[in-house]
Amino acid sequence: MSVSIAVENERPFVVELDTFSGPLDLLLHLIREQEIDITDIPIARVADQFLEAIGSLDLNEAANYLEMAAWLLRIKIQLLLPRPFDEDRWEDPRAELVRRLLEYEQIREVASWLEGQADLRSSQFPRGWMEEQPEQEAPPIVVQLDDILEAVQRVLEAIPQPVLHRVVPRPLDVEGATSRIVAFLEEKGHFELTDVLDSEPTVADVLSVLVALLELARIGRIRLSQQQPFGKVAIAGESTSTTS
Amino acid sequence: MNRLAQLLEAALFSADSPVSLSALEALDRDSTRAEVQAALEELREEYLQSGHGVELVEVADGYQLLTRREFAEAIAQAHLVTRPRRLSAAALETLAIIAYRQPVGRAEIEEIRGVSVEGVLRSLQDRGLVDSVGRGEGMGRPLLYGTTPAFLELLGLRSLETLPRLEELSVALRSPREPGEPFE
Amino acid sequence: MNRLAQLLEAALFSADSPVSLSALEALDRDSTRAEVQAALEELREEYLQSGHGVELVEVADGYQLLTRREFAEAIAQAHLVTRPRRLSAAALETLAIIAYRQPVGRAEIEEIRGVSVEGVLRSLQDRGLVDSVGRGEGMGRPLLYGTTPAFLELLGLRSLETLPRLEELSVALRSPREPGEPFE
Repeated sequence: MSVSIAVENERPFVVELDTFSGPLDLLLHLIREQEIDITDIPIARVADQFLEAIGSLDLNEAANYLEMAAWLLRIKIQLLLPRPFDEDRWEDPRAELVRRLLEYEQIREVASWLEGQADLRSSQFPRGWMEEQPEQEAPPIVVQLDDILEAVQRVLEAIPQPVLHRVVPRPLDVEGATSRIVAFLEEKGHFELTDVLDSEPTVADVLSVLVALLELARIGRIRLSQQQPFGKVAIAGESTSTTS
Repeated sequence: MNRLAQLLEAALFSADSPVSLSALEALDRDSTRAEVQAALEELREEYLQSGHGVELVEVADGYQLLTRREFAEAIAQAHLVTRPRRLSAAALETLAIIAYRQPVGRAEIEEIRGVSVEGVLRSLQDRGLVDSVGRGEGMGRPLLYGTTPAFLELLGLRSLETLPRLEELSVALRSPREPGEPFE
Repeated sequence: MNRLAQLLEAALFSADSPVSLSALEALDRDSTRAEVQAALEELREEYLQSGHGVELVEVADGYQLLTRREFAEAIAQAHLVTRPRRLSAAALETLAIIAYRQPVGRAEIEEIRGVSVEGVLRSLQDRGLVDSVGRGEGMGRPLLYGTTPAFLELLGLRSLETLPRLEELSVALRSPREPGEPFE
């Protein structure tokens, strides 16, 4: 998501909101982009730009940013109040903001150093094969769903064209699979995974159906169950279910 | 050692299962099979000549670096292996194919991945993530593989909260060919 | 190589994470620490002199054999190994704060980053890069977090002391909050 920020007498610049890790990151970007002296931030201008930038965020995403927006506006108002005659006793309402920004900027510098180290290290691999060790239990294995899904993507990318030597109609996409499942649901109430698939499904077909099922299950339309390992996956409309 | 021998050593060291000769050849497109075999020989010689704690071993499904037997006891007593293991790309891809196409035979997995999967398949079986679930039709009635309950458990597939959202998956679902493109 | 160097090589080969000097010493009761260190030096030299695909690296308060950088691309392309997923900016910033202020509570991390860090903290814990190391004073006795050896290993750092010192950074700033200064 990108927002174009208007700047007086200059070309507007574009802010890619997704690339920021939080309100301090965004604020720092606005300041550095315009080469503003961090010890003398023109709060009114920066506050407006900040609000403009987050205007396009939905409320959920904006939650972290709203607090900062409120703070900026508070400082803006404090700066409009008359200062005491004795300038020495005047406390700059921006001081705490500057401290937070510098502290954050320092953390970001460390973060980028860490990233560089991690990149360097990731080009060196440790031993892969672990020999069976007597008198010792094998260490547990970690697999995450993401890992499998990434692997699926690599497999799909690696499949030479044309794919497997089969005559298959156009592959089923997720929308197609979803409507097929919904149609089945309306017709039958409950059925099995294999009912939804053709007799010789492609990888893409199976994936589409699987994703459609998972998504429907996630939003509560259906319930999936498997009685035993390798057993058939039973699909039921959620309204018909009695157990969870 | 020459550069190819070094590359082979690094590859054999980091792979989590035996590596077939054809997979080793694929590491460097400029090298012929004969050169790869010569480099393997050089690596074997180097371990012998310089007196190393490891050796190059040829097993049924390829080549492997193993620690020499005489050190096994001392090492086992030191309990050096402790940490959860991650699976290699090859293992994950094989697992993914089995997960989505089970029951599936080795030939079909190899057709999709384009490489021999014997070693990877055995190591997935050793780890209890896949198992043979029957025999297929056709020539030789090949063994068919499926995932095990341990696999589901590892992925936490029973809990719906951990499911990926649709948009995260959509990349993986990009159709391998253009829609409507005719098949041979 | 002498027998101790061979034993150390075999042990480092068999370990899945860096091995501390004391664990290496325990492999052979007849060898002194100085002898173990000399043998490690011999091993390092041997890898350099003969030209190997792996090297001996000091990391996370221990020793580890790793493949040389120049072979990473070929090995990753052959799908023998997956490179670890890169960390997000949010994860890196959170790690940076924990690394420098440990033990540190969630509230303080959130104050510095200006966002909620619950999710990112959990995923760093899942990856084993940080862990709770105790409870703080004050309301609700909040959990405090610190980095783990896996953090050092991920970054290839020998110890926490090898992190850049704050005064070396280009952004000048007073030192972290004085002890006793109140939280806001």
